[in-house]
Amino acid sequence: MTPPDDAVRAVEALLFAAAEPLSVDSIRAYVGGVDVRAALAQLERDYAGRGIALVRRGERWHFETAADLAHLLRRDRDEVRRLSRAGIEVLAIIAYHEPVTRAEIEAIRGVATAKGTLDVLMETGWVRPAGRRELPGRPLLYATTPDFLTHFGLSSRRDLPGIDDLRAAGLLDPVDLALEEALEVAKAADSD
Amino acid sequence: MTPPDDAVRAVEALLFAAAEPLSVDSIRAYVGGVDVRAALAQLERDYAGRGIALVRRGERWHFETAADLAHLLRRDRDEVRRLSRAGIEVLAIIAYHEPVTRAEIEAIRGVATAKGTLDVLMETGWVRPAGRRELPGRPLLYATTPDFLTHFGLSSRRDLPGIDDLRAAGLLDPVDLALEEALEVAKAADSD
Amino acid sequence: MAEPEQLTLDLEGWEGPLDLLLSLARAQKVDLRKLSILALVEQYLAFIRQRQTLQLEVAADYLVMAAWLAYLKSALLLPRVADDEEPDPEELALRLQLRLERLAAMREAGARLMARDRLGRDVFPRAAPEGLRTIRHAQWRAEIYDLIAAYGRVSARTRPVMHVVADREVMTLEAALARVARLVGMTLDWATLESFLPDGSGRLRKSALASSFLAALELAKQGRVELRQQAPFAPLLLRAVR
Repeated sequence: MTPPDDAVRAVEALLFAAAEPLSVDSIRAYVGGVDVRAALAQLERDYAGRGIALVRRGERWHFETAADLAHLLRRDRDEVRRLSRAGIEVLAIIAYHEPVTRAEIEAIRGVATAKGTLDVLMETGWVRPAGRRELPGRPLLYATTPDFLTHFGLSSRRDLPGIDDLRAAGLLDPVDLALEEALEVAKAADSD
Repeated sequence: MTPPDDAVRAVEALLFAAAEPLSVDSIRAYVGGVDVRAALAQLERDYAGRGIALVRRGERWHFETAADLAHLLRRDRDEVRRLSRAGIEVLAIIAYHEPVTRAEIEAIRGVATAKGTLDVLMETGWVRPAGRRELPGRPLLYATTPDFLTHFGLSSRRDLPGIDDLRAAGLLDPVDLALEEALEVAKAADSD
Repeated sequence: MAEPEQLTLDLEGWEGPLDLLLSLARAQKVDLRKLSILALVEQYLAFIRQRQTLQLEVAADYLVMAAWLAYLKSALLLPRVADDEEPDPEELALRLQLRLERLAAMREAGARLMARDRLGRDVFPRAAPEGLRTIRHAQWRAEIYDLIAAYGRVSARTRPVMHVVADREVMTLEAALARVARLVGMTLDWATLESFLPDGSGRLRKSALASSFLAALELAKQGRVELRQQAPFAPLLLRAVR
């Protein structure tokens, strides 16, 4: 940059530190008897093509970031996030039962499902709305997306292990426990 | 000004728009694969002698108005917190000795330091707890923050006024150490 | 000697005895390294004595310092006795001097720090920066195991009743009632109960036989069928009532 004179430097500093655009009069009130307009003109030339621009809005002047660089002022950051327990349960129910309404999901889970849970699943891109059930109130249906299959490495929903597979893998153990308990109770009642 | 290249413009716009000083790493996170240090060096040259200056405070960079224009811009309302005499003294002791325990601060001042003094310093954001000294009782250590450097216009702690002279004169050493040295010197002089 | 105007100062004006000593030392207007500790001690003691004769309250730590300085003064004035028990008075004086130098150094450093061009007072950042934004993109992750384990968990919680029922082949009483009532009207002659049963495996047949027997009794009670059996365990015959 050309070394600026005192008037240019003063106006430059003032506009930089100002909380809002300043009129020529208010600039003059700070910097005293200098040619404010000449200083502004010089600054406009100095900053032409730089990352900062001197701009005039109505009768007021201020510095702002060059318009073509606005995209730099934001940074995108990827964050790995994991689904909550409720989220993964609802996703599993949709995958196994699709298309399925929220009421049906709740009936299967045995727990009320927060709206937010379905919103999060739609945000993941793994669940999509899939029409409406022809019932009173026409409830929305949910189904999985192709992204769902891709993410979980499935070629189709039929690849999901069935109930028998789950049982064989011990994933239904809690049921067996419940059943055994029931039998124990029945036996005890018999022996009375 | 010399028309700047894209990297310089990007770093310029970013520092201009940032609400606080930025480290080289965080600048890079926004502007991507450019030579940030070279751009900063170029900007420092571009702005030399202007009404705005690019300054380094610790590891962080920001633009501020030129110091010699303070008389035009100075605001002495309550924007800058006024520290008590004790507060100033404790801040100086922490800055020149850090990290330092409260007992060490009190040894220099010869008086117990009110809890409020350290609280106020921490509230200003200029002082922070900095771990514990491995001594009986594991006393808390205090040190200055990057905001301290920013506020007082220091590039690093090595810029603290007179710190080199104080260190050379042994005035940053504890009294016990200084006493031993003084006695050694006296003994050596005697034996001459 | 203490200057008269200092006597009017309140003790509260000092940050403790060391601060007062430093103020008195400054009044000697010499480099702290060339300070006369003896003169300083005398000034301090005179100051404290003055306060006491004015019957003003003097804080305990000032009095403790006064006592220590009185001891130091006498030690400095009296001829040295070679005695390892007693600390060397010169060393005590030196220590006091070192402490004063350090406090003075920090006080001066603090003043220089405060006098710097300070951000927000002398130099200014942009008052209204556009600000930088970080847009966070969530990358959702879940494993297939999590998915099927979740389904197992849900099933475990809610499915037991369903799967017990599905596993057993039964004919309910309602079904038997309907079936028997329908079939019995299609023939005029006596027919065995077994001829009303659906085709099927052993388990279903047993269930159907039991249900159909109960259905036959129910229909007889309603007066819609007649029952006949020649002998115990003989085939049970039924016929619609005309």
